[in-house]
Amino acid sequence: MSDAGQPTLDTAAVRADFPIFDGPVNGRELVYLDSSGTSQKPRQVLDSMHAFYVEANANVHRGAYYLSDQASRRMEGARTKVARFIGATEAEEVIFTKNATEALNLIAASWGRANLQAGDAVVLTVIEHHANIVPWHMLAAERGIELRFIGIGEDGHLDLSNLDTLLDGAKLVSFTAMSNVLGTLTPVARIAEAAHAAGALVAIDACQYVPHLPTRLADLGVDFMAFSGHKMCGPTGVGVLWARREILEAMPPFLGGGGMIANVTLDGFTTAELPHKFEAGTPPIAEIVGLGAAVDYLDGLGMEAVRRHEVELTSYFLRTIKERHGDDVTVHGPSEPSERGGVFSFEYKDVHPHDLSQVLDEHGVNVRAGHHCAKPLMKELGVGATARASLYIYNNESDVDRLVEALDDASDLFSF
Amino acid sequence: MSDAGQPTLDTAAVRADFPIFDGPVNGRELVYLDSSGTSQKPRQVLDSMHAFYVEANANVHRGAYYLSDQASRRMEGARTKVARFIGATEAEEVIFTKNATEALNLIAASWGRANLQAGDAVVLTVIEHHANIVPWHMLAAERGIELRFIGIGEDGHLDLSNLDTLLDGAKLVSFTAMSNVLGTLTPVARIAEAAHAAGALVAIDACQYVPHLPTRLADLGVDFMAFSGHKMCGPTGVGVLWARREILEAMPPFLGGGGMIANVTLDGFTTAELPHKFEAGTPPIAEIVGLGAAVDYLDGLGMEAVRRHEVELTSYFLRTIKERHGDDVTVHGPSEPSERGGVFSFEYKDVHPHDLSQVLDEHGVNVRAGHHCAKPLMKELGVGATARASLYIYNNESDVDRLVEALDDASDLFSF
Amino acid sequence: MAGLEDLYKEIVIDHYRSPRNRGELETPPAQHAEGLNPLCGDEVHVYVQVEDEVITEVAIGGQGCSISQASASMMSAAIKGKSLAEVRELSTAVKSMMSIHEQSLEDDDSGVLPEPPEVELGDLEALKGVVKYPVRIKCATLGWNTLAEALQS
Amino acid sequence: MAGLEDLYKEIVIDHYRSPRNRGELETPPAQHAEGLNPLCGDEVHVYVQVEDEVITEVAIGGQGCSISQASASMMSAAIKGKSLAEVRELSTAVKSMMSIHEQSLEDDDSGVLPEPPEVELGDLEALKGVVKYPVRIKCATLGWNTLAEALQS
Ligand SMILES: Cc1ncc(COP(=O)(O)O)c(C=O)c1O
Ligand SMILES: Cc1ncc(COP(=O)(O)O)c(C=O)c1O
Repeated sequence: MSDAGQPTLDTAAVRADFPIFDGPVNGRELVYLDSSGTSQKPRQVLDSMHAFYVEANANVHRGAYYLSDQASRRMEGARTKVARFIGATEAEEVIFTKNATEALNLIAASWGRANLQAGDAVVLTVIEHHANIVPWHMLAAERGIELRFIGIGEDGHLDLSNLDTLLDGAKLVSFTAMSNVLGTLTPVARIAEAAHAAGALVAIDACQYVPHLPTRLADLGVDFMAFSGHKMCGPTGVGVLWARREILEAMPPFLGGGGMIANVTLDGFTTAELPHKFEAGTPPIAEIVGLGAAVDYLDGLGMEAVRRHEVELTSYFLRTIKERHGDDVTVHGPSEPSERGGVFSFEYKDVHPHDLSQVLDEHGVNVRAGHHCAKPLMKELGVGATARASLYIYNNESDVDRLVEALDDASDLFSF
Repeated sequence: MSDAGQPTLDTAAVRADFPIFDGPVNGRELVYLDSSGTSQKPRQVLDSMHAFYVEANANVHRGAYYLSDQASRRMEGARTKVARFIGATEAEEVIFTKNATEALNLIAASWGRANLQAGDAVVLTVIEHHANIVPWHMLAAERGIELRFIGIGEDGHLDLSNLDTLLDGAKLVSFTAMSNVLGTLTPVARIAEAAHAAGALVAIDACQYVPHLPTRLADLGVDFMAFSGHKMCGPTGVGVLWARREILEAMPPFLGGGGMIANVTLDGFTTAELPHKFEAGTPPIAEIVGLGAAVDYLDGLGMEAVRRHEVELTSYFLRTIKERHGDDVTVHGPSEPSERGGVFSFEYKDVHPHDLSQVLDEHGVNVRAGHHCAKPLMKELGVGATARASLYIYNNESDVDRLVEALDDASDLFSF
Repeated sequence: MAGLEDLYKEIVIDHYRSPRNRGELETPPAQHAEGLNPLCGDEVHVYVQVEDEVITEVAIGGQGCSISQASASMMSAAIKGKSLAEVRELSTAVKSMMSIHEQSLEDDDSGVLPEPPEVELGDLEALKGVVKYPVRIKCATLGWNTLAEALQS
Repeated sequence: MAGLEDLYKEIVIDHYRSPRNRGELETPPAQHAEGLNPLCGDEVHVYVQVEDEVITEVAIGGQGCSISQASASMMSAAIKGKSLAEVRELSTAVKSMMSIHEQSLEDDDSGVLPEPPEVELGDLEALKGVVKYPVRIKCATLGWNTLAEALQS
């Protein structure tokens, strides 16, 4: 299946690393097609957290004793791994949050409150996840900033025809690097360049990007990036905000408490150095350690190989579903596999997505149905909900086949 | 050791549940005396999270398929357990955060911004953890609210002599239910009653209370309560905000994103019902499940028995250290075991706490040295730092003996 | 469709394919509410006209999955011409069929369930299978919750 | 004290017990900085007087653990009378002894460490044992970092 002799993934070996595939789930062989929602976790990640709890569990940064030192080292070691994984030049630019949503809220609340006045414009897109819309609505309600939206054009791509107008006078452009509904890979570097030329900073929501493509910050050219650990083989409870040092240093803190201070008196406080300034309270220590192990795991596979695997499986998916179901099925998003990730929102006849998901579940095929936290995009697409199948490193052609076959059942039940 | 025939803990059985005590740590038998920093974790908690990841891992609340339903049930089941554990009347009043620090910030940022104007007073105490000071400093800087501090009186207790004056015109009293430095149990119900009579709401930082004493919200009579999972046998990455329904319903949301909305358009959004309104983004699902298992574990021991165990061990600690070291040692906080928890900040001759902790570590005795995120209190006590030993369910008399003996070594090295 | 017969009973599919009382009523005199399930996007609009404590007219709008739309259709057929007291009993019976009991945290888990009212459920009985699919319970009760709102409005 | 001899060498304890150059200098002409380790509360105040690129006077204040205070004391003895260039070399040598190399993320882990400058460390050599206790490295370098700040001020 690999092209030009480039190595792709040995999915059988990968699956063997994921205990959830060991046995039946609810009596059925599991076809997990909701990795955009959250990924499954390899043994290596679960083991790293278990090892942390039984060998090194203590609170970090504040203890002189062995366990506390071990805890701090494992946590800071993970920070360095994550920094390398995304091509950051400094580990201190990696801020751990509880999820990507907190990271995006941090940008809006801390950078936004310090830098945006009534009338200032922030540019988003209509394909954003609620996590990159609602924090800006909240700031808009508080501050009277103006939100502008890049629209959707041909074949599931963004419509950049009026980009210059939208950027005129904008202070920030914040957008997704890959749509969690359409799979669209957006032209990050191109938008970043235009935004910078117009004097705006650039933030990307990389929740669906970092887990699936090699990420080199230098090539993306952005100022902020947010993503979640749980979508990239890591545990729940940890996310990442990356931003350039100068920006982070100039920003006021977000949450206040232990660990983020240099000094506290009854009259006020001063903040600690990066990254601690933005990490108030006990961090998700074990989860950060787990994310470090996830990054090691993905590095072991090679992100180039991960991407190649997903492009190949995307081609297979698009081809197979069309061959079997023709015009009964509509897949949203770009038709060209190289321009998208393996996330497929699709409609099947007029079966409601919720019913579709239920019927597929009966076959062990797990797909999500709903608005995927992108209600403005649903409205844009003229639907209330879609069914969504999404691929990751452990999926193979057989998973796609099982989905495609199971659709017939929905047809029997509901088509009329 | 138990009084009046009441059952206390079988610490040998308890220790057997905690894998970290299975073998030597750094070549030494572990005497873990930093449970106020974070607690160790029993097998039952680690197993519950492992089981979640290998049997039920999926994102919650948004999937119709089996795994997602399982994930949602385990998470919501944990919410019910936590609600019962603290005596809440409704599970929906339990909001999961990333730690207690986020919970306290949520109160300040969401309730505070909506309810406090320039000149309004918030009453804190000088013994607070930074997590219950810095968020209020931040709000004070933004809003011009006035912060007032209850001082410290006799024997490590709060000085309530001028409480009425402090409460006059106050909108909120926010204070710790148990000091993480002095061990002091504060008179929560009494302060809450006075505050309510003065028209103020009441928040408690229960980080050191909920893990150690039976918690009945009805008896405490407070309006908000914050605590962390990792200090009560639960994992890192999860904390709790509890507040009365009417208050939560009237509060604006804190973080914006997926899960906390009823609807989102390009023009605005509406919020979801409780508890989701305050839980933006993918929650710390596995961690919430782990916290549920922690609550089951503590319930199994019985919180009355936990408290009795700690009072007994506190008596033993205070007696033994005095017998051996006399006036060479000063233990801060209440002298009466029933008025305090098992947290002992102490000074030993003029050995610096940092050196003390290092010497004790050489004996496998883990105590924390520093300001314990309570710099205003350090100033109040006239010290730069203290060494702190803290007890939990797995500690026994032998742990206290080991600490007390190891102090001699510090004496040999440093006294002059 | 091995396994799903309990959920997608013939009569349910029939109500989904041919929804009863589809439409709108003029408000006033009718009362109206729109129910939304934010998790899956199901929408049910309920219009009811009440005269002398009796539901004389009912119309249903909205869009969503088979269960939400069929349940609303079945409800509309069941409540038309019924007194408000009868409708309340029916609603309680349907919810208890789906094992929704307003349980409080003080109840112990093994507690005996409250006895459901003795009511003739008719077609509605077909929704019994939803209990086995807990994520769908919200779909099945959306119509009934929206009706309660419409009656309060 | 089995195990801690490497950390608490006799000469270190001596500097802790009898700190050298304890006091303050008038600013100006002296330059001054206060270093704080927020994690453990250690404080070191450094006063230096520089004439013709030579440190002619030095005084140390502050409070904290044995390592932070002894290290600052040893530093004060070592830098007095030295040229700024010599002091810079000394500082680099001390930090490299504690295996602090300004390593960038691009370096690979197995990379060869940069060669430390060839400098006579004298008493300072006694702090070598700190490497084995990584949490104490910040204590040992606090004085040197504060000195750098004082010189910049
Ligand atoms: C009294 C008290 N309040 C707040 C906190 C902060 O808790 P966390 O770091 O888990 O947010 C702690 C523990 O560090 C504490 O002991
Ligand atoms: C594109 C995108 N942005 C943001 C999020 C929010 O991530 P989290 O829920 O982990 O905060 C998600 C996933 O749910 C996503 O797919």
